[in-house]
Amino acid sequence: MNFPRLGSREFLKAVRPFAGLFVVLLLFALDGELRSLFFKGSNFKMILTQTVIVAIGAMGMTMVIVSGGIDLSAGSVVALCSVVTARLIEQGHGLAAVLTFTVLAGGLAGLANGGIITTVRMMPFIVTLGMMGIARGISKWLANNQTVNPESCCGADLCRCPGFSMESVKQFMAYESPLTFFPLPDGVWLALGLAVVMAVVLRSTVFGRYVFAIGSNEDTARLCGIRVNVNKVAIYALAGAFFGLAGVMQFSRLTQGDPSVAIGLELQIIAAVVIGGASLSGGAGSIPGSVIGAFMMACLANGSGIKDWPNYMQEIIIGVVIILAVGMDKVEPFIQRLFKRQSSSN
Amino acid sequence: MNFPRLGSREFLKAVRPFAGLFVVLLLFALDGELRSLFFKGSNFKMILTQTVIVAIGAMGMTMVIVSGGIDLSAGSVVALCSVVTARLIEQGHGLAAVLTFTVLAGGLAGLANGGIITTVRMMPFIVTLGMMGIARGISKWLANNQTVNPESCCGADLCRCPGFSMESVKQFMAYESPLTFFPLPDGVWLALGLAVVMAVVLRSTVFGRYVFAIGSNEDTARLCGIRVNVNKVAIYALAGAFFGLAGVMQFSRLTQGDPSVAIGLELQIIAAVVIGGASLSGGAGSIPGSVIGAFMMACLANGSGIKDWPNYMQEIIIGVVIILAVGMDKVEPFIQRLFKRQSSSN
Amino acid sequence: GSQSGDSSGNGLSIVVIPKGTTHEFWKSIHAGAIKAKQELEASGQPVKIIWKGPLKEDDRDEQIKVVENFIARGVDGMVLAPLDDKALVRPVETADEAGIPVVIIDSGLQTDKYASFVSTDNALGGRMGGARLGKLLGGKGNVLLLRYAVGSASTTKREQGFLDEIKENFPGIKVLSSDQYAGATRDLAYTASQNLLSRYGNEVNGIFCPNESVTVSMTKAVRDIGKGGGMVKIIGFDTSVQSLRDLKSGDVAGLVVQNPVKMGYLGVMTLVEHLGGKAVAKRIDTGVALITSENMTEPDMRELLNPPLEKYLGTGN
Amino acid sequence: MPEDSSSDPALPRLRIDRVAKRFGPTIALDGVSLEVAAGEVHALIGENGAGKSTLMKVLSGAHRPDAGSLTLDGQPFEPSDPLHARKCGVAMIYQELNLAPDLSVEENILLGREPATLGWISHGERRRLAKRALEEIGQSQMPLDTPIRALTIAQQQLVEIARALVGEPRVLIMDEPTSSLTQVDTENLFGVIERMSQRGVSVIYISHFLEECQRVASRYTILRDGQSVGTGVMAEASLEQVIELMVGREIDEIYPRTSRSLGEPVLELSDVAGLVKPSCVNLTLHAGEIVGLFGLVGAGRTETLRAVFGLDRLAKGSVTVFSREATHSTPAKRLANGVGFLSENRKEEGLLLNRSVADNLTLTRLGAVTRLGFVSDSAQAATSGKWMARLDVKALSAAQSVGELSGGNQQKIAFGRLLHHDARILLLDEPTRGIDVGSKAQIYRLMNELAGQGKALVFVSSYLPELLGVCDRIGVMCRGELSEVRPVADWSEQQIILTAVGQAEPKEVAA
Ligand SMILES: Nc1ncnc2c1ncn2[C@@H]1O[C@H](COP(=O)(O)OP(=O)(O)OP(=O)(O)O)[C@@H](O)[C@H]1O
Ligand SMILES: Nc1ncnc2c1ncn2[C@@H]1O[C@H](COP(=O)(O)OP(=O)(O)OP(=O)(O)O)[C@@H](O)[C@H]1O
Ligand SMILES: [Mg+2]
Ligand SMILES: [Mg+2]
Repeated sequence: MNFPRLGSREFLKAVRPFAGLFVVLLLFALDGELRSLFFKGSNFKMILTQTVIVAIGAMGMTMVIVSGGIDLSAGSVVALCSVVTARLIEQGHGLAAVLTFTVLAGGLAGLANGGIITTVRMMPFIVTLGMMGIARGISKWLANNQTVNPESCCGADLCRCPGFSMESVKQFMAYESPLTFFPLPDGVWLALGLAVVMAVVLRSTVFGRYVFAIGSNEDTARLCGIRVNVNKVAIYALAGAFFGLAGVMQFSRLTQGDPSVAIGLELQIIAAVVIGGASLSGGAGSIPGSVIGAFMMACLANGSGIKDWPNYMQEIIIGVVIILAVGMDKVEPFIQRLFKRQSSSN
Repeated sequence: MNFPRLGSREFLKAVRPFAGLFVVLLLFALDGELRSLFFKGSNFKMILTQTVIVAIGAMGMTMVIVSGGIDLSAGSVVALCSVVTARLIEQGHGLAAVLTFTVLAGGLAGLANGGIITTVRMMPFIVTLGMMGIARGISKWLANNQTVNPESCCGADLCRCPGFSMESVKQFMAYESPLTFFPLPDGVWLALGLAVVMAVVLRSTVFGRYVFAIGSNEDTARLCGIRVNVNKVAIYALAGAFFGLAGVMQFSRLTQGDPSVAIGLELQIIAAVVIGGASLSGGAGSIPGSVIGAFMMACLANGSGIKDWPNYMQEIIIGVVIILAVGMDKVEPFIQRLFKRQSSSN
Repeated sequence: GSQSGDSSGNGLSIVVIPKGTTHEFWKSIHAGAIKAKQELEASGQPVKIIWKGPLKEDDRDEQIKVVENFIARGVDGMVLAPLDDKALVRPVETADEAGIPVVIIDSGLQTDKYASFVSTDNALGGRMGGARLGKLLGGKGNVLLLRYAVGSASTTKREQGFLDEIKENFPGIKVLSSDQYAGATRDLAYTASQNLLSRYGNEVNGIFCPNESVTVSMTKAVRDIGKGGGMVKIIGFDTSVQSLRDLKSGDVAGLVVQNPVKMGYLGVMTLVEHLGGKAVAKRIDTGVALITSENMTEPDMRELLNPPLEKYLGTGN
Repeated sequence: MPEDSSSDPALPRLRIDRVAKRFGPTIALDGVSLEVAAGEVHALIGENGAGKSTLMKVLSGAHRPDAGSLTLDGQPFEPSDPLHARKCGVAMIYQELNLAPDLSVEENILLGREPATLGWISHGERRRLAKRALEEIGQSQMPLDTPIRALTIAQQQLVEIARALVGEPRVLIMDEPTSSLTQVDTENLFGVIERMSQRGVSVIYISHFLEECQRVASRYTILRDGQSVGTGVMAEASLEQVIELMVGREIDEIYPRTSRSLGEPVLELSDVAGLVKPSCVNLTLHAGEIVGLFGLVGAGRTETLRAVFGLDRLAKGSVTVFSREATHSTPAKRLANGVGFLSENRKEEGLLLNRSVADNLTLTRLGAVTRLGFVSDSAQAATSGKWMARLDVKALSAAQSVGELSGGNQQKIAFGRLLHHDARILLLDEPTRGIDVGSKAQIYRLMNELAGQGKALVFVSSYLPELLGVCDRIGVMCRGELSEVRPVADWSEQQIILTAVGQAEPKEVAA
């Protein structure tokens, strides 16, 4: 791989999310109260754990957005899959089966999205807006309008406890020792591993290049022999699978299947992806950027939560930061000129 | 004005939202139980009243979407303005002042959206996503994190009751005689009047055509000498003003200013606009369509509520209808061919 | 947990985490917590009260984040009204592991890793409401139950208590609908009430509402269809400015009220006692009462209805 | 010499003085000076990327110059935006189509200058103005209410021209207005230009068709690398001189032709018909030959190629590729079989404008730059570098976005993709559209070379001289039907045009 030159446009684009994160951390470090409370290993462990769901969702969403689409059903699918996980555990499936089937369920929702988008040729915004309601409805139906608590059936009098995989799933997001940085919960490692894999897939496989091509210009992609429909269906299905995995994590976090969880999560995920440098018109974006975007948002929420600010301050600040983080783009020309002057004076 | 020919593509496009509504009503009429309960004047009056907020919001959103943008802050701005109304009434302003200032407050939020979008050249999705948090935060701050009940200061012991415009504002959404169709609440008349005005504005004024031109091809609009930025700012500000008015209606409906109301309303509004025939890529859409879209969604919610279907059924059905209503587009070519064959055989 | 930086100088720092912040009920809890703080300070025990609800109300995940963030920050203790009786188990257990004791208020939690549980007996409250409605209807007629929100332990207990009471003691009363949920906000509750009434408006005689937002919205919807003023008997739960007005005007036949000020007060007091090393009771009941238009002028009811919020929270902003 | 009453005849209508403009590292204009008199038709000539469009965009207010000054009728002219420029009487037809696809023809023609009172559009007046503008260019039959997206590119181009005529401009800039027009419409346009010039309107005419420039222009200016390198009276200049100034070297032969031998038939179309167009196409293409397709706008050439390539559905007929029947297919399968397609619409369909040159060049055959299952950036850059050098592409690096290149260079990238794919059958739809003479010669040479290697080419063009110069055989399409495909020698120019307008057929039937 060739790395973009220092100060070049590509370099600044790649570095932007990191710069945003850096600015946020710097501001926190300047605040005396936050410095001691925020910059603690145990706190970072919490932030990382809080990032996992959004980050895993953002990996799927990055693909969708890079391909020029959008998936508004992400939050509902996460909720649906948290319920599916709960039901599967209740029925006594093992960890592998629970993971597989939940991810499949998410993938199925994505498959439906992609199928409708490509065969009926409809705007993704609308199809996934519809799916948002459908998945939410199904999750409520599956959960019987309640939260699903698989543990509860695991009384002492039952010989074969049906919820035997509960503990393993709970483990994903469990803090073993809350006051230290290590050990990190399994979910964090899983998310990191997936991020690396997906970054390589999107950057350096033929499929990844096709995703970019489709997002950049669908007609051109078709003309260049890319099977746009097949690829799109794959993209939405894969994204759905990621939302499914995020659903498992959501279950693990709440230790229950909650059909009303993750409302508005899709917007958080989209914000993370866009802060990470993706363009909603398609053709641009990156996995590391999106993950950093998710992490930055979690830092902000954590920081302003710790700092005793009232809720409304927190909402205002996060709103402002979303705008700033993306608007930074426009400051780039100046930075670029700065770099150029330096390098030319050398 | 020239009217589209019967069976032409324009005709089918204009008629589509009505057809959707017709199908929904037909289905309801087929159900024996619903027939008697749903098709009652008093019930329609209720549906109309429930439509008002979404419909007024949809008028603003239609402009934004036709111009190729989107406004995710609609729900938050509605909540903000419901709080502003409450505070203004509390301070003893008259009806005219309450209306003016609330609408201005909404317009200001829109102005901020439009200003950032045009001067920093950012995607509307992101700017308004940020504004969504900001407006929500400000409304909570204004409301001191509570609901604001202006009447409460209007005790018998107070000589000059500060909440004297409360009753007039409440009147907008009040049923005077709950069991008949007429008289309709003032809010319904206001919404209908505004719809007519806005339909004409969008159809037959220079501003209205510029909205379409900008949404259809922004570069072209700029090269043709349309001041794209000025127009865009105007569009978002005007849309904000509509959300402000919707906020007054929201207050009137709850008779309180509630900073946590209208979460997710923006998606309902967008759905109504899109069902009404607008394209999210800009350049297409109409006010009558959007209003019918809003009415159709309210009918659906009301119908499934009456039928005592569980909530999840309702969510699934609305999701499916959103997809179907927009997907109907794809069936059009067939209908069109049908029309053509008939006319050629004549 | 007491090694944290900011608790050294100004005594204990205690965070009080409600389910949300916009309902007036939580304002009273806040007032109770401040009342406790003032009394403790007067007795030479400085306390810092941090009041922090989840950003998005009724979102379990958000409340978990709030709890976690305060574990990371390292407060001395927490008073928590859990949004869910299971989802908040792990955060509370994590707090316990980190040495931060938690007192649960308002709604139960399925663990024993807390210091104490201070709340109303919600099932009893529901039963009281059911009994009152049953008596008002003379043991026959049709009633509606509009549930609050999925998974909220306290309201679910009230709803169950109400249904149990009707089933056991008023066999002549028919429950027309008991599976609709109002949702978390007044607006949602209002729409749900309207839609429910357009179906059952003609046959319903009594309605039970399990919390404040449902009570206010349902009463408004009943008035809309012209059945206010006691034509339909409404029994609500909790108080607010609006529901008291409705009680006075006769639109509402009775309100089951808790004592939120006491709940907030005892929550903080119990926590401080626990932190001081004293043994505290695992379960503390703060009592419920039924208010009707007849007894609402009685002095102790008055105290319940109009808690001196301004005294503790200051006026206005 | 027509006199314009409003201005002093001693003053030039428009004066461009040492204008400079750079885009980041690219110097597009490097001190260009130019004078145009009232009523003069001035040809602006230059290679791709010479800066012609940029200069005109500076004039029309779409770009701000970094240095230099403009003078209009003696007054300093600093257009702040296109609206300002239009108000000052400078109208422009842009090289890339600029229309609002959802608005009607009428609305597009008057976009930005709607007749209105107090913001209310006067529909009748608008219709009148639009009709008049269309009549002026001989297109009174154009439907006024049809949305632009339903028109062909040529019709769209005509709408753009009509738009520029609204409002009596003083200076009219035409940036390659004929790149997708047929001869008939081009002739019409020349009539318009003449009338405008007689009325005292100054016209700046940009085209890569030098004969056109010779026909309409009285004076010319040549741009090279952002500098004006020559100016003079058109009638006194020879084509060779102009080309040499433009390219900076001599071009020995525009249409090279080496002898080549005809091979096996590789592509056979029999009775091919699409859903709308074409209606009947029969063609046999052999290895090592170039078959040209000529026709008027809407004749169905583009549709024929699209259908053969699998982009559009076939209604009937059969397609045989390399002796294997493969009528219904997809672009993916066609590409796999070695069939490549170059779209006439590079902006909308041909290129990934915001992706790099490297991505665009290698997209159809990423396998060649894949190492161990991963796309290798260095292999991609190396391969692209090779093709860029071969095609003489003017770009900063293989990593530059294609959208930042000039039109001609973009076209070369689109062509280069077929070369990288190593397609054996090349379907080329207007491959030289918007390309300068030097590059055209290069592309002709390349086509000749490809045919020499035994590849088969279908060459669709509306520019007859290049078809006659390059092709072995030529077929003419008219209303969806393809005429007999005959060797070039058997056609006369006259015959081809008659066939294209549908007048040759009765004679043939009679004979
Ligand atoms: N918006 C832009 N951003 C960056 N570079 C640009 C931009 N517009 C033009 N250029 C560059 O400026 C140079 C001149 O381009 P211009 O479009 O003026 O050429 P041209 O003479 O019109 O060529 P053609 O005949 O191909 O249309 C080219 O190198 C081009 O890449
Ligand atoms: N399926 C399609 N989708 C989009 N555009 C199309 C499609 N088919 C044809 N076109 C466009 O319509 C225009 C007219 O094409 P057509 O085949 O009728 O004419 P043509 O003979 O190719 O004429 P010319 O090439 O001279 O414009 C072409 O510019 C083509 O790009
Ligand atoms: Mg050009
Ligand atoms: Mg063509």
